[in-house]
Amino acid sequence: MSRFFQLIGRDIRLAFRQGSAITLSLSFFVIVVVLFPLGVGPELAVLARIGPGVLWVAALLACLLTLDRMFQADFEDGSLDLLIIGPMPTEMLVLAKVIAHWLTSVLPLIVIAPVLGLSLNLPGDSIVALTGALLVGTPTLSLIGAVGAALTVGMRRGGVLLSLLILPLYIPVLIFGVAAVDASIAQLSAAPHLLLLGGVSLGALVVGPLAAAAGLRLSLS
Amino acid sequence: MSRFFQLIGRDIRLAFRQGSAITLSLSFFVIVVVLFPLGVGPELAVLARIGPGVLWVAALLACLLTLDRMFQADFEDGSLDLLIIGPMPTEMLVLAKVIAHWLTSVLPLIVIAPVLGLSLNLPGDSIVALTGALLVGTPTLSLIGAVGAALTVGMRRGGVLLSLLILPLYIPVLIFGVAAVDASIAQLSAAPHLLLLGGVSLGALVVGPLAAAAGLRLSLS
Amino acid sequence: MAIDLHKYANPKRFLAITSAIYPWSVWLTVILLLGGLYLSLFVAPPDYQQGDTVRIMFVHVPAAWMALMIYTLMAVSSAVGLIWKHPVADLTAKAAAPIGACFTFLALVTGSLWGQPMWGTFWVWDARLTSMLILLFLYLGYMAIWESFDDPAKAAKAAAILALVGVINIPIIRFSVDWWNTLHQPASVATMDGPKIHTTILIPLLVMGLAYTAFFVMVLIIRVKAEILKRRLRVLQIAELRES
Amino acid sequence: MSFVAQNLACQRADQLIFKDVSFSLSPGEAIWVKGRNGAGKSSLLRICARLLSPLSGHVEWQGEDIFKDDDIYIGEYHYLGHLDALKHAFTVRENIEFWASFHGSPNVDFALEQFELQALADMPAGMLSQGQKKRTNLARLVASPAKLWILDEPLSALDQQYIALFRERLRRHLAEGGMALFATHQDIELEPVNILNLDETAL
Amino acid sequence: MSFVAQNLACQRADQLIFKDVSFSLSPGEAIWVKGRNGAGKSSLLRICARLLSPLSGHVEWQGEDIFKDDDIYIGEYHYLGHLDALKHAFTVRENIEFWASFHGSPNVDFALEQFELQALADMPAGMLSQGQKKRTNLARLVASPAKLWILDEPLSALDQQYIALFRERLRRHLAEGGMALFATHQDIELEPVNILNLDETAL
Ligand code: HEM
Ligand SMILES: Nc1ncnc2c1ncn2[C@@H]1O[C@H](COP(=O)(O)OP(=O)(O)OP(=O)(O)O)[C@@H](O)[C@H]1O
Ligand SMILES: Nc1ncnc2c1ncn2[C@@H]1O[C@H](COP(=O)(O)OP(=O)(O)OP(=O)(O)O)[C@@H](O)[C@H]1O
Ligand SMILES: [Mg+2]
Ligand SMILES: [Mg+2]
Repeated sequence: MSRFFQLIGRDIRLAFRQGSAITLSLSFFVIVVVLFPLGVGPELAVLARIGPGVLWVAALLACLLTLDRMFQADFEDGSLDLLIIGPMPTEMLVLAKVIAHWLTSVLPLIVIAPVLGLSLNLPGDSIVALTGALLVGTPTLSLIGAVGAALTVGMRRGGVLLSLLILPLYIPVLIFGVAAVDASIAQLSAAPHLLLLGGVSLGALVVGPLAAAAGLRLSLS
Repeated sequence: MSRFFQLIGRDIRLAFRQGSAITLSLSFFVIVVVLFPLGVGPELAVLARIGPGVLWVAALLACLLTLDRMFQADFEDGSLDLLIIGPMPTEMLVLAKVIAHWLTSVLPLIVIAPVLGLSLNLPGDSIVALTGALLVGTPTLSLIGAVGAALTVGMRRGGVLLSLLILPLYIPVLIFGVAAVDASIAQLSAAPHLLLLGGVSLGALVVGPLAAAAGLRLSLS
Repeated sequence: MAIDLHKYANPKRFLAITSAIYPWSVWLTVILLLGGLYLSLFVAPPDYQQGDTVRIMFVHVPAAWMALMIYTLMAVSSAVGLIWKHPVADLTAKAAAPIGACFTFLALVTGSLWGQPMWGTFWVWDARLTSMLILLFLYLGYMAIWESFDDPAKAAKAAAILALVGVINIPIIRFSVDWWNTLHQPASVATMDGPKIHTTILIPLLVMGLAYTAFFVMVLIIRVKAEILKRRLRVLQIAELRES
Repeated sequence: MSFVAQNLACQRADQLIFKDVSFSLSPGEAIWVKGRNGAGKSSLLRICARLLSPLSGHVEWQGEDIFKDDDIYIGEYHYLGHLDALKHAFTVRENIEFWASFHGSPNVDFALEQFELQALADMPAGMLSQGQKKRTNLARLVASPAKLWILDEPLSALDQQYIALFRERLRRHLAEGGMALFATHQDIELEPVNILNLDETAL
Repeated sequence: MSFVAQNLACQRADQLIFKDVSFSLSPGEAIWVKGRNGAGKSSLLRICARLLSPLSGHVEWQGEDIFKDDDIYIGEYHYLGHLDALKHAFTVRENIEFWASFHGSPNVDFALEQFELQALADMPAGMLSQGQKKRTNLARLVASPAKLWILDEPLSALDQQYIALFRERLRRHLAEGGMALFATHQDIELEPVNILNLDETAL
């Protein structure tokens, strides 16, 4: 177990050292959210209407961009070989990597999302729902993403292939996530949506590490 | 001169070999455009309203994702060292890389953009304006992108830093590009916007390779 | 040749069986397709509202069925390939994918051509349409992953994992999309339950469905054979290389 | 305690690389895998490290197949390939530290001392020369104990002085009852050593 | 035609690596750069290949400073570092072909033949073993002619047979009036050769 936390710790320290990943994925998220008003025009009504969608899509994309490197960096320098043959089951390895990814690349987005939500003119209640939905839904993104990252590790341009493989699988999260926010904008309860998101996350927690571990072993052999 | 075309040819062949980059960057573009209606909801009026913005933002992001690897792959395997000390001026080298990037990663997007425009319910005229704007405006994206790619080459996680450096510079293209389409939706002439985009592209054609070459020499030494 | 031969013994039996089926599938395709086209173009009555455009349905609906069926088939044979390591299963899944993608594409194209007269637009973000589009992406991703590995054995496993994760997700995607759509937009555009299906429509539809299936079997056999031969060729080429 | 490989065959991308390779290792023994370029040395070592599965044949550790029942084999060996597994952003010490504690029973200071890395301990690994990287990587071997060392080209990039130093470390490992399986084109001057020549296995 | 380095000093990350290194090369001459790990061999070679600028001193080719007036130096030398510059998706032939025609006056078949790569010519480079990759990379040297070869560890990963073959190619290059500047820890048995020992330059 201590190995598990050691690995998470190493990945987090590495993320901080290597050009502070946290600022970076965060800034990407912010910039994407900023581009939209520029592309769509500044009308508040329109922005509030599309706000939840834009935020979720931006989170998806920021997540996707950082996923690429989940195993790739370790693969390129040979660390992945050593991790795989080490005393930790590959499934646990994947889980540790997923947790580190979520903590360094996704959690910061969730922290800043309320501010961006306000800037897009979302009502206060719905911002609570947004944050909740992101908290419950984004683990799926990291978990499912790990499967794609494991399958494409070792490929040049794996990054773009990854997007193709993974985005279709992200769609349910996007839909439920937006629905939760929309429900709370319409003064309805967001709870059923959050439950669904949580359910999907639990499912992904089972399938993700298994499939990703299989994919990793494959890409390495 | 023949070296120039050889280098372009090599990059294009490489793009085809390595998991057919063309299909991939294309699919990414398509997927991003698809995510929006899913995030925002299927109402035709809303979609048509935000359509031009979504298309342009998607093109920007697809371009950005593929930029990452413009010099990075060559850097990692040592090819960039050989290219830099070779008989071709670094500026020409950058230009060849930019052209190859545009042909493999951007042109396919422009070909498919009209279809996506239709799916977002844009009127016929504005689709012509959209295609024109993309044709005139996207070279800037590759050219300016090259500067960022050159500056971040050799950094781990350069990809995300790249986005951060480059996206602000993309904003003028985004604004004029969307304005061109919006003008034609409003039955106005898109020509002035297209001229502006063309002007920006010409400027980028001069500044981009110079700055990127300087950046490359900097990152390598 | 020292390469393990038993792996290629299975394909031999497979080739024998399929060679027997193949001529049947060709004839069935031709007959059913001609019959189905005749029934749908001349026998089936034009719709009282849509006129003759309703005939697009006979191309469209079976294509959509095939698109869904082929992905399921791919997932099943991927599972077989993954669990029992049966080499032909992987090749079958690989060979089926482009055909499935074509049917998906056909359903999309005919659907949107039909959408123009029906809804006045080529595309709406209807639940069924959207999930069809996502299915197309799943097909493309599956095909891309086959392309991306140098080693066919690895590619087979990777693609199988993807197909299986994809198939778990299809119901979730379908469900979420349905739900998303009804939330935002009460069914105003596409009520695809359509008019009650008369036998005059149902029969041509079924005949066309069978014709598509026979066509699929025919193309699948050709493609799997080609795949097996390609693999053999590869083995031979490399053996030759080693000898020189 | 023994390591036994029987009738191994290896296939890569539809090409048979070697077949009928058998050997065994007892405590204190070392095997030097030799062979021309492309003979399959690296592939053999990767098989023994469970990073590649053989086409046929099997490998046993203490009588248990390492691919089927791998529990007792895990943690008993170190693998050193031609990639250095160093994080450029971490210092030499941090790199060794992580791998040692991931593997178990870390003793980082001892390892730094054994490979004369004390002066470099706080340098980021990205700033090391090739040979310095190699030494950092070799230090992993002693930073946490393992019975079997599987080493692919351990001498490349090392200068004469460090080759001698590494030879000493390897001798001590063997004297303490360890085993080693290594491939190198350079002469390691290790005595006694069993030679496994892949060029001699008929194809 | 001559290559002259005068009083070179090199600094990396605030650390002075070497200073007062001078040497010169005339046609037919070779210099073997020696030194312990971290002595600065690779850095020196990168300076000579215009990939790193020296802290002080200068390098002249035919009397012209290579960093100021680089026109006449460009295209006159090959650099071979420890990265292999091979595209894994291209075959061996395609890789050599591109670099040869990028450099000028390509003769790919000759190069393949010289390094006995004909049988591997149509293999993707990603499937090669370490030594096969090295040979492919060495083939670049003869695939298009250049006066000066700058080689960082050209022997690593090569087996004895190919080390001998490479030595022959290097001899021929020198006999034809070429020059070479190389660093290696292995014994190359080249005669005559001038040795530049970086350990002896005072810091
Ligand atoms: C691009 C546009 C379209 C797509 C992607 C599409 C997709 C599909 C799919 C996937 C099915 C099979 C459903 C199943 O068996 O569960 C289907 C069936 C059907 N479609 Fe479409 N469709 C499109 C446009 C249209 C249009 C414009 C119409 C006409 C109004 C239409 C009418 C039908 C009918 C009548 C069925 C059979 C009904 C049934 O089996 O439930 N479709 N379509
Ligand atoms: N990228 C870098 N940044 C900072 N310092 C570096 C860098 N690369 C090397 N150094 C330092 O410069 C010194 C010389 O390195 P160099 O690679 O030239 O040595 P070398 O003689 O080639 O050694 P080896 O025999 O190990 O290859 C080393 O002490 C190293 O720490
Ligand atoms: N990833 C791979 N995919 C397919 N074939 C490979 C791969 N790696 C190596 N091979 C092939 O396997 C054979 C053995 O390679 P291996 O790396 O084991 O040789 P080696 O004995 O270590 O050679 P060297 O002395 O050059 O390091 C080679 O002929 C090579 O072409
Ligand atoms: Mg090897
Ligand atoms: Mg060196």
